[in-house]
Amino acid sequence: MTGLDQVFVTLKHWLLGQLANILPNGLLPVVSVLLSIAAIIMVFASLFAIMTIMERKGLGRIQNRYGPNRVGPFGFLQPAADGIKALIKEDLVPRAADQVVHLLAPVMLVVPALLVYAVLPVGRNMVAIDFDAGLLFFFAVGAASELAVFMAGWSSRNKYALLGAMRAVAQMVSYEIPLILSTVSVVMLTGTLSPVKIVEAQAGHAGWLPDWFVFTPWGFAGFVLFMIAANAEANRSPFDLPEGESELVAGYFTEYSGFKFALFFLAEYLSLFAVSGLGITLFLGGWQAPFAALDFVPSWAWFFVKLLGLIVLFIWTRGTLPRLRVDQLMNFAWKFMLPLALINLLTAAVWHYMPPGMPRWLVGGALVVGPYLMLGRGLMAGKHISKRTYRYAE
Amino acid sequence: MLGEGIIKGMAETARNFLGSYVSDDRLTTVQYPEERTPQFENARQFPFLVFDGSDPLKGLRCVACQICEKECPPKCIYIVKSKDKRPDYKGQMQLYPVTFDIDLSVCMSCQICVEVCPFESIKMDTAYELSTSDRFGGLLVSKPQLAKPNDHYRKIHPTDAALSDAALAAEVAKAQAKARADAEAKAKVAAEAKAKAAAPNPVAPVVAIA
Amino acid sequence: MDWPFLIIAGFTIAAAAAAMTLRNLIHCALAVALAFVGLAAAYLQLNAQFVGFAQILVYVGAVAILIVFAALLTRGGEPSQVGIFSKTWLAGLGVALAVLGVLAWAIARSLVTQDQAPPTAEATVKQIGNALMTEYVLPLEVVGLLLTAALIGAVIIAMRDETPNPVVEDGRSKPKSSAKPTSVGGHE
Amino acid sequence: MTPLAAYLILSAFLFAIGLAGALTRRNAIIVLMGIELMLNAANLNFIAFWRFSDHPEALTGIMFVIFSIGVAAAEAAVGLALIIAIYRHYKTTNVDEVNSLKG
Repeated sequence: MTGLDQVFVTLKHWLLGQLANILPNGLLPVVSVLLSIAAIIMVFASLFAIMTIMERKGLGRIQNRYGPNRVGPFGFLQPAADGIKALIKEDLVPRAADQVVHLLAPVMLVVPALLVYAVLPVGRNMVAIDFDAGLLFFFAVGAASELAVFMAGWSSRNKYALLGAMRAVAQMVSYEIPLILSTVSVVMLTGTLSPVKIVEAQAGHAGWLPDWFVFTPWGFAGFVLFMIAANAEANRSPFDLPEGESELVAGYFTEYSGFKFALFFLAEYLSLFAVSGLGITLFLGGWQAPFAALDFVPSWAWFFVKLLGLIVLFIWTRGTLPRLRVDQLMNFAWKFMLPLALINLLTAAVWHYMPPGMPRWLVGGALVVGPYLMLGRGLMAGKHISKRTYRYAE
Repeated sequence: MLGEGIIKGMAETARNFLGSYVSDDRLTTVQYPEERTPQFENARQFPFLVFDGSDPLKGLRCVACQICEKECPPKCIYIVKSKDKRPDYKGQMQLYPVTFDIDLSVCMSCQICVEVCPFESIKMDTAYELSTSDRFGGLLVSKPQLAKPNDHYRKIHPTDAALSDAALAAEVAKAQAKARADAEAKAKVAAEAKAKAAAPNPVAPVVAIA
Repeated sequence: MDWPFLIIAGFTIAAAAAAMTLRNLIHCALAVALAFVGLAAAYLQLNAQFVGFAQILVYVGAVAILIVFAALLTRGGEPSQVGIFSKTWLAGLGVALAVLGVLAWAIARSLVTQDQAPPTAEATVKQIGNALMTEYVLPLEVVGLLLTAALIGAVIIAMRDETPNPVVEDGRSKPKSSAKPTSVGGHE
Repeated sequence: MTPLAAYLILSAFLFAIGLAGALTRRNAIIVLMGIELMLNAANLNFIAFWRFSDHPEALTGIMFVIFSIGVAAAEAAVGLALIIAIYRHYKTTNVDEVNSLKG
């Protein structure tokens, strides 16, 4: 069990041991870091490829289409074809564009998207750097991508790009607050900012449920808020206003082509995986198995199973929900998500200080459901949602 | 309640997702290169030039009047008139196009050239696989490629072709009738001229003009 | 001095210098963001993890965004027609150089700088949190109050006046003192 | 190991650059950026002195910098709001032209 669980860790140690004979001693830490980086890039870049084909096929089926089915068996080599196409395409840069900033923007977007993986524990003992302030690192580096988005939009000298960038920045700034606030409750209860320690705090099984935070009232509310905010941070439908095809062509990366365009997609998906991974770490027990009986499955496998589950959820919501309007987006962030996230902090505190038992569940549940109903009523007020009628059709 | 609609929608898409694997009737798309949906009769893609008879270059109905060139909204037609004339289907002497080019990359399939053509000579084709590997020369379609026989037109647009043929036949008939009338009038004038030569009549020129 | 510090220092100073000399306002804002990143790297080198990450979160994630938004709202994205340096630039540069000279002289002369063997200092998040909640709880509350006041104040200052301002001859709009919203109050 | 003086010199340079920018540039936003740079130079001094002090467990330098970052964020927000208000009023952000006390 431990053999399979730690197979990658052992592999790395073995590799380092082999290299120690060849390389000078001073270079070993560098090589160790490089090995971790290579592993992260390879795994998540291939996950990007898998997700694109899954998303296209899944969306197709949701819309009663086949989806890509030509390249390779059942179309599963489509990402490779897309990648080759992006690589050999002509790279066009608008003449009026700010050449340097235009070139730097996609790089600046991909680098933070990859950097945040440094603190994600993808398995037992499998984290590149165990920062004491890992969560802060995650959000700090993630915040840097906003500037890259702005750079892309501004340097293109295109009205759609600039509008898309402004929308993206406004949206990311707004949704970062509920995103961070919903994680603060976890930080409060675990007393640490280190993702590794947060995962360790969720080990064990109380009754028939694992000790994951999602199985508490505040944890569940926090998880839902976190996932909605993550969806908005990743600019995915229904929060895809910054790149709404029907309004802004492609938003801030309208003027990008070829491989730079592919880099934007890569960065978008990488940050989606990263933020999903963080959601898993914070609320879904990280790499922990749900039941003690399932402990024989390696920890990294659990992490990726959960990650795939969340990816499916993202694809499903993308296939279901229509795009929001800008005012709806901002109202939702500031009038619904933010108060709920703040109340959720209170819920977490109450949960922490009440003794275990039924009353704790009742109070916690009431503190989650009550505000949800009240705020939801406020959000729905004045809107008469009924079956849509088409006056001029038929 | 807030969120109720989202759950309903998720259920609906899940039903679609699973249903598409169960029943093939749900899938509305076709596997294109192998399988094609039938085209409607009024489908239109790109214009072609109609010719009568067997020789595409001699039988072209086009008389290079350049109306289509002027009316084309994206200005994708380019015509060069001939210096000489040749008889058209009615036997009338007409110019003909030396060059007739249409830029495939510019044409927007609006069919205005067809609507304005007084000679039933430009029509819309239904072929839609028009891509080429040469993006400069290959997209400029010239006269030999554009010329297609009337039978082709009858095949792709039977109703329109019948109307067009009828109109042309009517015009030919009219032209023949006119020619006959002209011949008769000429004969009459000649006869009258003969008569006039015998006995001068001041009314005769008026009749001849009428 | 080791090479990571030299790289960080050179990068930070170059970015800061670029931020102060470039023509395009947006380029300046991006350069100043780079300078903030360089400073964060310097903090990390000094074992101050928490502060380094907070620096990136606040300065790159918020202040730089605020600056570029302000630049766009004031049409700063377009290149300026007049010179970028003020008329008294020579005096300003002189003052700055004088300050640099004094600081460098003071650093070179001071005894503190002889200290070559730093202890292994560490500030864990737990220590910082404990300190913030015990010893420094009053400053924390005050900063919280300050941030709230600044948030509200910034919104009120930047908010557009409801009444349209009459335009005077020189093309500048002139607000009527009576038409000013009373909510601005406090400075009267 | 880098001596303390190196950090202090770096900080002095940053301070001087920020000061030069604040004193010589015309654009109010760049003046504000210069001020931010000067604040950051001071923060670097705090961190450096904390790191090289005999009692790093006191955390005074770190605390000062944390509060300084918070105050600087507030300052930037209010300062940029002021610049936007001035721009609305004068249609310029050139500090040389904004020289009258009366609107």
